[in-house]
Amino acid sequence: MPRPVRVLLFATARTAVGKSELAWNVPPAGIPASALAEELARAYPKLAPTLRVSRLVRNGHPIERPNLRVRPGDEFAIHPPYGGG
Amino acid sequence: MPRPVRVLLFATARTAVGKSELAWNVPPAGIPASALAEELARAYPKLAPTLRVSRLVRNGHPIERPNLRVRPGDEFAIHPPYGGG
Amino acid sequence: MSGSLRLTRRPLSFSAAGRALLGPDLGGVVLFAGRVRAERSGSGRVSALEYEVHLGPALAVMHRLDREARARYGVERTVLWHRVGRVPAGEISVIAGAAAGHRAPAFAAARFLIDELKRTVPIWKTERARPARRPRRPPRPAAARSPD
Amino acid sequence: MSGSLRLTRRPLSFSAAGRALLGPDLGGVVLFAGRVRAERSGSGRVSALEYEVHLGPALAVMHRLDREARARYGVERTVLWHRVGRVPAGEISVIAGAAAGHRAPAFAAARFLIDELKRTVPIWKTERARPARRPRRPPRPAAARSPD
Repeated sequence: MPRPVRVLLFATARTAVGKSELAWNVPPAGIPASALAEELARAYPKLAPTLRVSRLVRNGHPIERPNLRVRPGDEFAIHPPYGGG
Repeated sequence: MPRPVRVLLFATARTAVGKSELAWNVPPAGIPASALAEELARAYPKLAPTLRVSRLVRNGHPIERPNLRVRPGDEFAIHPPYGGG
Repeated sequence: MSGSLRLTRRPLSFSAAGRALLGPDLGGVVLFAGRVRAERSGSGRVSALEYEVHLGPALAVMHRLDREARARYGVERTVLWHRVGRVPAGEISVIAGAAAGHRAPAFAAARFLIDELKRTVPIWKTERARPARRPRRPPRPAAARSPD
Repeated sequence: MSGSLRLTRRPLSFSAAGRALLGPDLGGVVLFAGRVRAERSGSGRVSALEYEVHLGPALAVMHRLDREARARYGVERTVLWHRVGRVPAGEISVIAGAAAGHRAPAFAAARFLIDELKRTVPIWKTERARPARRPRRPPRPAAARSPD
């Protein structure tokens, strides 16, 4: 049985979804990061505007290529523009 | 009876003279600041090199014109280059 | 290791940062602190900011910034501390500091650290206006303190 | 009056300077501190510096610098504190700080204050090597604390 992707949601992404974390099922071979983002935007339409300005992060590393595959058990984070300080 | 000028000596000027303050007699009409500095350099030869790089200050104000008169009762300070911080 | 990195729920203080920057040859110390401002916002005065952080990536970027600041500016000690969770108005949310033999590199490194922290470290803030209208749980920012 | 000026024999601290720079809209605070370095000198390690000051002119210049920093950079609060007399190695001899809504003016004002203090304020230092060889009286720098 496939493990889900752990999706972490921060700031406006968290507000749009209404929670800070989701478990998201993906095929055993994984799916491209851009496809996962599209699935999330369809499931949570309010997330779409935030996704357009966010960085995507897999297992702690920023995703540079949109076709990078996200696999079961990965951590997938949505980083809206940073606001520390 | 004329009051002396109070001469304040700091840092290398203090070391050259061996004390931090002098009472120096001047005529009742005062003398130019440059002349007072020369008198002090004659009396304390070790003071001469410091005087060449120092600012002269009368009653708390930097002396801009060397012929400014220093009068009995004035405070006359020798300010070697500053070294705060 | 001469860089002190912290992501913590506890209050930050100038004096602790000053102590972290002590060293026999370190004559110049610069500390920048960001404090939560009691600004006017839609719903009244801001009474607090709530900071979230993505802990692992945040510490990784902070480590990189720290190494870069020391390599670029030749500063010997640095601090880069950020508070997470709720920070009341008037309290310190971030401290970036550096110590060197002289002041120029300390100023440059502290400025670099705070500018780059704001730009590249995954931390976010949300305004909290005065009385919290509903008693909501804070968004569980993972907090940690790295080894100094 | 939002500038705090001090010439004092008492120890200086980051935390006191931080408190002097508090204000509801002051989100950016920069503190520069100069610490006495335990440098190698002719007669061994420096164990202390002895600071002399010409009190009246020093306070007058510090007041001018403070006004100028606030006018130039728009900072709301400043501190300019210098210790006088003997300051042991490792302790703070000077603090220059500024607070503003944002960080850029606070950095600029703190840098201006320390640069100009070193250049224009009548304060001098003398090195004291480890054991004072003869028990000499310090040169009586008049010390004062201006009204904050």
